[in-house]
Amino acid sequence: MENFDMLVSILGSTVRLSIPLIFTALAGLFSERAGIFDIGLEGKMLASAFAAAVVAYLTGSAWAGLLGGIGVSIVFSIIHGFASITNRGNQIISGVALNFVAAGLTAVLGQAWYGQGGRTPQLSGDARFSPITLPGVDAMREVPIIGPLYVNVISGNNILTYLAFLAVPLSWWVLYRTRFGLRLRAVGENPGAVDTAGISVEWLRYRAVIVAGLLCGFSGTYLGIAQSAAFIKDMSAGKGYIALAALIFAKWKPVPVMFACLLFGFLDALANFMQGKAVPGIGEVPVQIFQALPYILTCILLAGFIGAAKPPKAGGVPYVKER
Amino acid sequence: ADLQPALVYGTGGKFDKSFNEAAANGAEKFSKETGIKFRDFEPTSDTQGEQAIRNFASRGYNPVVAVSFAWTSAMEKVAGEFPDTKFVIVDSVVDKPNVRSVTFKEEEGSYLVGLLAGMASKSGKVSFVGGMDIPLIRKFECGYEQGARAANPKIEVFQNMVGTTGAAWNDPVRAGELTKNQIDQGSDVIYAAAGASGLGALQTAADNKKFSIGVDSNQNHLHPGSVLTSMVKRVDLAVYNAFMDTKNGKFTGGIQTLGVKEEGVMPAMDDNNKALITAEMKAAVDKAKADIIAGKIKVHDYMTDNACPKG
Amino acid sequence: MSTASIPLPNWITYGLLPLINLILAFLISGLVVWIIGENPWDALVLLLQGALGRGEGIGFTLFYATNFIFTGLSVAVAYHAGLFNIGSEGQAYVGGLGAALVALALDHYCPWYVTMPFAVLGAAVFGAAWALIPAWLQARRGSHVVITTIMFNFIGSALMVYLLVNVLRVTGKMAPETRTFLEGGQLPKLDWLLALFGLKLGAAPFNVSFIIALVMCVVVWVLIWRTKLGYEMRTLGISRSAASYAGISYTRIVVIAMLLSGALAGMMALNPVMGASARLQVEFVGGAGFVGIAVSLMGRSHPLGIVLAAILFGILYQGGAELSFDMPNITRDMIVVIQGLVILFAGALEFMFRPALVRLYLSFKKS
Amino acid sequence: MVQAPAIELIGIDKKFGPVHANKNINLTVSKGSIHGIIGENGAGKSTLMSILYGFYQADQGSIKVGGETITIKDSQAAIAAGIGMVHQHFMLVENFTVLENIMLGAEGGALLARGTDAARASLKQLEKDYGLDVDPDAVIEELAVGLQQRVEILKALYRGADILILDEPTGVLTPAEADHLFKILGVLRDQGKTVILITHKLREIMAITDTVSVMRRGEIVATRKTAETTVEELAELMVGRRVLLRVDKKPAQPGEVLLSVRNLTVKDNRGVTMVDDVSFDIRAGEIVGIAGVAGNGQSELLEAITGIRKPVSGEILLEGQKVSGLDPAMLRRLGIGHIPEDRHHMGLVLPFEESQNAILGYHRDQRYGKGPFLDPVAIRAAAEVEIAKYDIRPPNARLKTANFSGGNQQKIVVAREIERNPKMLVIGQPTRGVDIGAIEFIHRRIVETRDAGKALLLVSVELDEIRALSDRILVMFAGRIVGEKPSDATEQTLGLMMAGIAA
Ligand SMILES: Nc1ncnc2c1ncn2[C@@H]1O[C@H](COP(=O)(O)OP(=O)(O)OP(=O)(O)O)[C@@H](O)[C@H]1O
Ligand SMILES: Nc1ncnc2c1ncn2[C@@H]1O[C@H](COP(=O)(O)OP(=O)(O)OP(=O)(O)O)[C@@H](O)[C@H]1O
Ligand SMILES: [Mg+2]
Ligand SMILES: [Mg+2]
Repeated sequence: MENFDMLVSILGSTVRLSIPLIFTALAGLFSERAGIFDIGLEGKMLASAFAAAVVAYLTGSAWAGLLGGIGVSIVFSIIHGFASITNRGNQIISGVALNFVAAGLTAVLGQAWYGQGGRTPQLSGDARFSPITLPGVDAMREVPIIGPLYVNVISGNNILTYLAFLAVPLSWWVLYRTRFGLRLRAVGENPGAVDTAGISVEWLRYRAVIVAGLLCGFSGTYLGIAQSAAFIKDMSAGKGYIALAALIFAKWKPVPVMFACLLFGFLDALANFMQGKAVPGIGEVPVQIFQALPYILTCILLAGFIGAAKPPKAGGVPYVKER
Repeated sequence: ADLQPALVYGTGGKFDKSFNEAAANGAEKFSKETGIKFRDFEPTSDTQGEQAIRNFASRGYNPVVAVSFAWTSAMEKVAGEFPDTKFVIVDSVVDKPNVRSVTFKEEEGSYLVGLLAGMASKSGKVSFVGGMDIPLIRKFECGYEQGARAANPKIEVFQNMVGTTGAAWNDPVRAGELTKNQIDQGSDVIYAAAGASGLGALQTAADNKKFSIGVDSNQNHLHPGSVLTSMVKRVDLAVYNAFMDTKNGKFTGGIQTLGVKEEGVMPAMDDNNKALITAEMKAAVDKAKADIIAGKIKVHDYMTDNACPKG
Repeated sequence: MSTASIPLPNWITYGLLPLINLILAFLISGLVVWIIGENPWDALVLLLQGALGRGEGIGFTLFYATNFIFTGLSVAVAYHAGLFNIGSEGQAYVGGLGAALVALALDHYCPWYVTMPFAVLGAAVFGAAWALIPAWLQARRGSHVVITTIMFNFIGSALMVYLLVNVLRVTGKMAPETRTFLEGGQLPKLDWLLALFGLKLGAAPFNVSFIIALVMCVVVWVLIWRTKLGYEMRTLGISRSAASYAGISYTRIVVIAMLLSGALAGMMALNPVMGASARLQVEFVGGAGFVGIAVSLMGRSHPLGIVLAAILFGILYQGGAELSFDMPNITRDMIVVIQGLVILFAGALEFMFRPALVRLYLSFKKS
Repeated sequence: MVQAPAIELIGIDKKFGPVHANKNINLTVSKGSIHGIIGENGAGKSTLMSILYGFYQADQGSIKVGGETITIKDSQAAIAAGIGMVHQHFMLVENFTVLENIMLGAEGGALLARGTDAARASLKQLEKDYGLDVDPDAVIEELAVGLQQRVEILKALYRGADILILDEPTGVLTPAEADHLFKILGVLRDQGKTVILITHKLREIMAITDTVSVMRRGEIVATRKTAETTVEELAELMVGRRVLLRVDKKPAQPGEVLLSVRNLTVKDNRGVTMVDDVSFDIRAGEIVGIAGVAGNGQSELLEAITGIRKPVSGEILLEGQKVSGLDPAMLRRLGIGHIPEDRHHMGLVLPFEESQNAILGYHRDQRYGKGPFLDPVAIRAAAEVEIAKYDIRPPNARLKTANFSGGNQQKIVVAREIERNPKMLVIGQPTRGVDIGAIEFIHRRIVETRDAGKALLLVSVELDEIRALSDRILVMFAGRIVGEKPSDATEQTLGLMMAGIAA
């Protein structure tokens, strides 16, 4: 039973660590399916974590914080759109630039406003999204197998966690069952087809990146005021890139995206868990190996040993009608 | 000449509720008492320290106090360039005549909070979350383990480190996740020596209704009822003394090591944790203190041999 | 009317347009400074004084610029072959290991000028090695080099920390760093160079690496514009199909370009490791690899432009440090903001003003 | 009352940067007619029609539809005005189904579910009315080009187009498929729809249109009733002077077999077999032409012979030596020159200066610099010789290649490949998008090369070009060589073979 408890603990950790990845990867999904590569997910996440923490601190309301996080993230999206859609700039360069702006600006403003080394003040109470206990937890506690899973993995998460898992089928539905989704998928494959169908390529792509901003707003908020109780300088710590890797791994499809993110979350949880413990047959593995593991694994995944990933055809290429 | 003291913080930021804030408090206290203003600087990256220290020295500030081991090599260099300026480094040793090196016997303070942890634990399992995996942090951990074992020889002690780069001081998410893991494994007292990351550990402990132990500054007020105590390291005292000694012309170079005896390290007791510390616990701590001072208890210093004796 | 294919004279394309973009980046940075309640003009003056006011400031400026020349060249060489190497940061970090190992091995026995060529080689080889796998993945497996180099930055950082903490650290010392190199492992300062201009270098660690950097600029220029390999790289960088038509092997060029890029990034380590701190420290690269992106974009991937852009960023770094000292509200992260804005305006938005300039230029020519 | 014309274009003017694509164009198309527009490559036909369809914006001029002036600011407006267009390059989403492509932009509501049934139903109806049947659930990339075009036409009709523009619809069709298309267009006209048909094939104009306008260098130079004009007159109008539709050449003097292709099979990037067990020989001193509709494996064949694409099986022998599997650089050294089908994507690096392009592929040659270095002076000197010999204008080796006109760009490529004196020259579409003067020049060079005893393989989608230049003609269909004919074979014979009907 000992082992089972450990598993439950790791799964609980997996869920918590996967949430920002899921939101972010879904954000990337909308953007990239529309043909706009978004390496700036990292920056958007960071900026929105900062905004969420600041707004939540000022208003004392986590929901206001969420709005703030989403708002700032969308502003970043629109800048990315302005560079890569309106001005047909290089999407990767634009994303890299915005990552720097986000990293620098959050630290500068955070330090200037709060003088805590770029941190924002500690939040508590309603300024944070706190864990929710689902009904029936007490009754379930004694049920074998399912009980601990329900109590420790499914229950006891904050509302954003549930929203993340809701966002997955919702994204699928939007993408495959709505007019917007049809057009969005089309514009990432052949913007000319969309244009000659009388639909504005630019506006469509703008809407896609705005949706990406919206979803990144959720992930940033999760980082800033749900998972932790304050914004900390550079707190996204490469999660945006991992989300991007998950997106590629999932071949730009919503449901596989969720599983890819859960996998990376699981790796991270496992790394935390295995720290300082001996691996049978190998002995104690340096923490650095576990820390580098998601990145190493991403490279192996990217190497296509698990089937080549085909990005949207028009991805990364600005739509230029007139030379 | 007018005294112009200067203070360079570690990278966690001035108001880190911990190490740097303690330094700032010491300087403020000096300022309030003497009316002498001081300048301070918060480097936000490792590369900045050297320039800040040199800048202060070259502009005639004296003494220049740098807290954090991160400025060791910077201090070595700059102190050589400005032999007439007095320097103080906290948490590290720089062997120069015009440098005072202040180190703490963190293992002793950690022993005492470990003792409290061992006594407070109901599960017989306690844990430690360290920031960056460096000998200094291992030193904390080692003392803690020894103390916990003194309270309960059968106790299990887990430990995790947030990371191995400077970013480890600033990653409360991972610290919180590690804490949660430890709680899931049964730990009910978590000692966090992890700079700003520690806030995540304390938060998680509070969210899960477990005890935590803060570090450097008195962090008992962060989550009253959950923070069992804090291993206070009197960085404030080090800074205050440095300023004061210079003012009074009593500045001396060399190494100062502050332990329990010098009241450099101690568990914080205040109103916030009054309810958590039983009389029995208080007595045990007092006794251990006396024994350490008397040399009856030897707390192992990890850094002497890079090893922590088990059991 | 579309204006994209209307040619503009070089002084506009390579002079005026980047200048406008730069000015815009600074204006917005000024706005940020103003938002946090400081006077942007005062900030600018402090920044320039700090960077160029004294010999020591200039020394620091050039010291930082040396880093950026290397990383800028690194990004540029890959860019000419159509590759966006975001991994200069990690390559420089691992390159530091190569330089340090050479210095640690030779400093007891050789004077610096004997150690130096080996250190250059060591840094280059280690940096190149760190670019090899991303290069191979791009060339043979089609995994995008942008993503893999980002991953390798993280992996490199884990590797270096492991080595510094567990292998190279001096026992009993707190900081994860190697022992201090003896004189034979240190690159001498260029105080005489500044003295020629009547300036005193002071404590600034401006050293011989600067000269190596300038030599590399010439080497890169020759490579790109005067060799067959460079021709092949440029061809591939512009048109993969034309390259395959011309019998230029994609794999070969991608791997070579990335190795060269990694080697240049690796050499950057000479400056801080052997020129300044005389030891290998954690995170000594400090973002210089990323600055290289901005430098290369600003400098239009041309060595001359890179030197100018590197000096600009050197001014920002040094001036920024002084600025944050005098205006503690403006932390050094401000530089990261400026850097991001420069990349945004000089890179992603490089042609935002082009249509307007074309119209202006045409109407000017008419009248 | 006189019926208002379907379309009236008044003073349309359009520049793409320095390129004046449409110059003050006036054009009237009457209702219920098929109106042809002919003109050479680059004359501005597509541009004009794209303006009418709202894809591009005119710099000047106005448009009347059904007698009313309207502004067409985007394709939405054009669609609303009843205009539909089938583009030269299909505007289809390749991984979508037929149905999804047809619905795109006309989904009938924010949710797809409702619109889908309606679309399915009206697709059935259109199928019945015009004989345009295609499986609505097929994925586009799995359909043959002819069917893809059908989807494009359905797309326009589904949106209720009364005026249908077809931009070079027959370029990708076999003659038989083209005839079928023309039948459909006839039905459309009979139902009162207006059709504008762009082509540069005179035969098609004569066969189907009611009126025809000729474009040259961005201008409409004439509009005629089809019944009142002749092929010769149109050709002359198109190029601005009398044209000689044939090339003067002596009979070939074939020598030894130089290149043998044996059972060659080649797949494209998607893994589809494009060249299927092909064998043939080419002798020194002859031009072998390969006729075929675009996309029947010619490109892959050329790429395999020149080493750009590795064949799956079979071999290629140069003077009896196996050369298949070697890379293009090696093959060049062995004497295989290559004028590629697409100069912009393969033959040239447009941002390079002219002299740099004049060495592309031969840049490792010691004469352009010793060892690993390049010698710009030597390179420029060599380029200037070619510029003079091929009359490349402007005669400036330092000019950016992008700034040369199409014809001169092609000359740069031709000069480079012929002047290296290869044993074997592989030529793809040598005169695509090139004006008539340059065509004649290039054709002459090709014949001269043959007469110098070289072996030449020529691929072109222009049947006239193949017939004029080749000494023997191989016809390719669906990846196979379906037969060989002498150069005097009629267009009809070849056309049937190209459709895979006769051998
Ligand atoms: N999007 C564009 N941007 C810039 N120039 C263009 C663009 N489209 C066409 N042109 C230029 O405009 C001119 C006319 O081109 P257009 O495509 O209209 O010719 P066309 O008559 O349709 O030729 P073809 O028979 O080859 O299809 C050419 O010089 C071409 O290079
Ligand atoms: N992509 C381009 N970029 C810049 N300039 C161009 C481009 N395309 C064409 N031009 C310029 O526009 C002019 C006209 O181009 P176009 O291809 O229509 O030539 P053309 O009149 O058909 O000449 P030719 O008879 O040689 O084919 C060229 O001389 C060239 O200077
Ligand atoms: Mg056309
Ligand atoms: Mg032309």
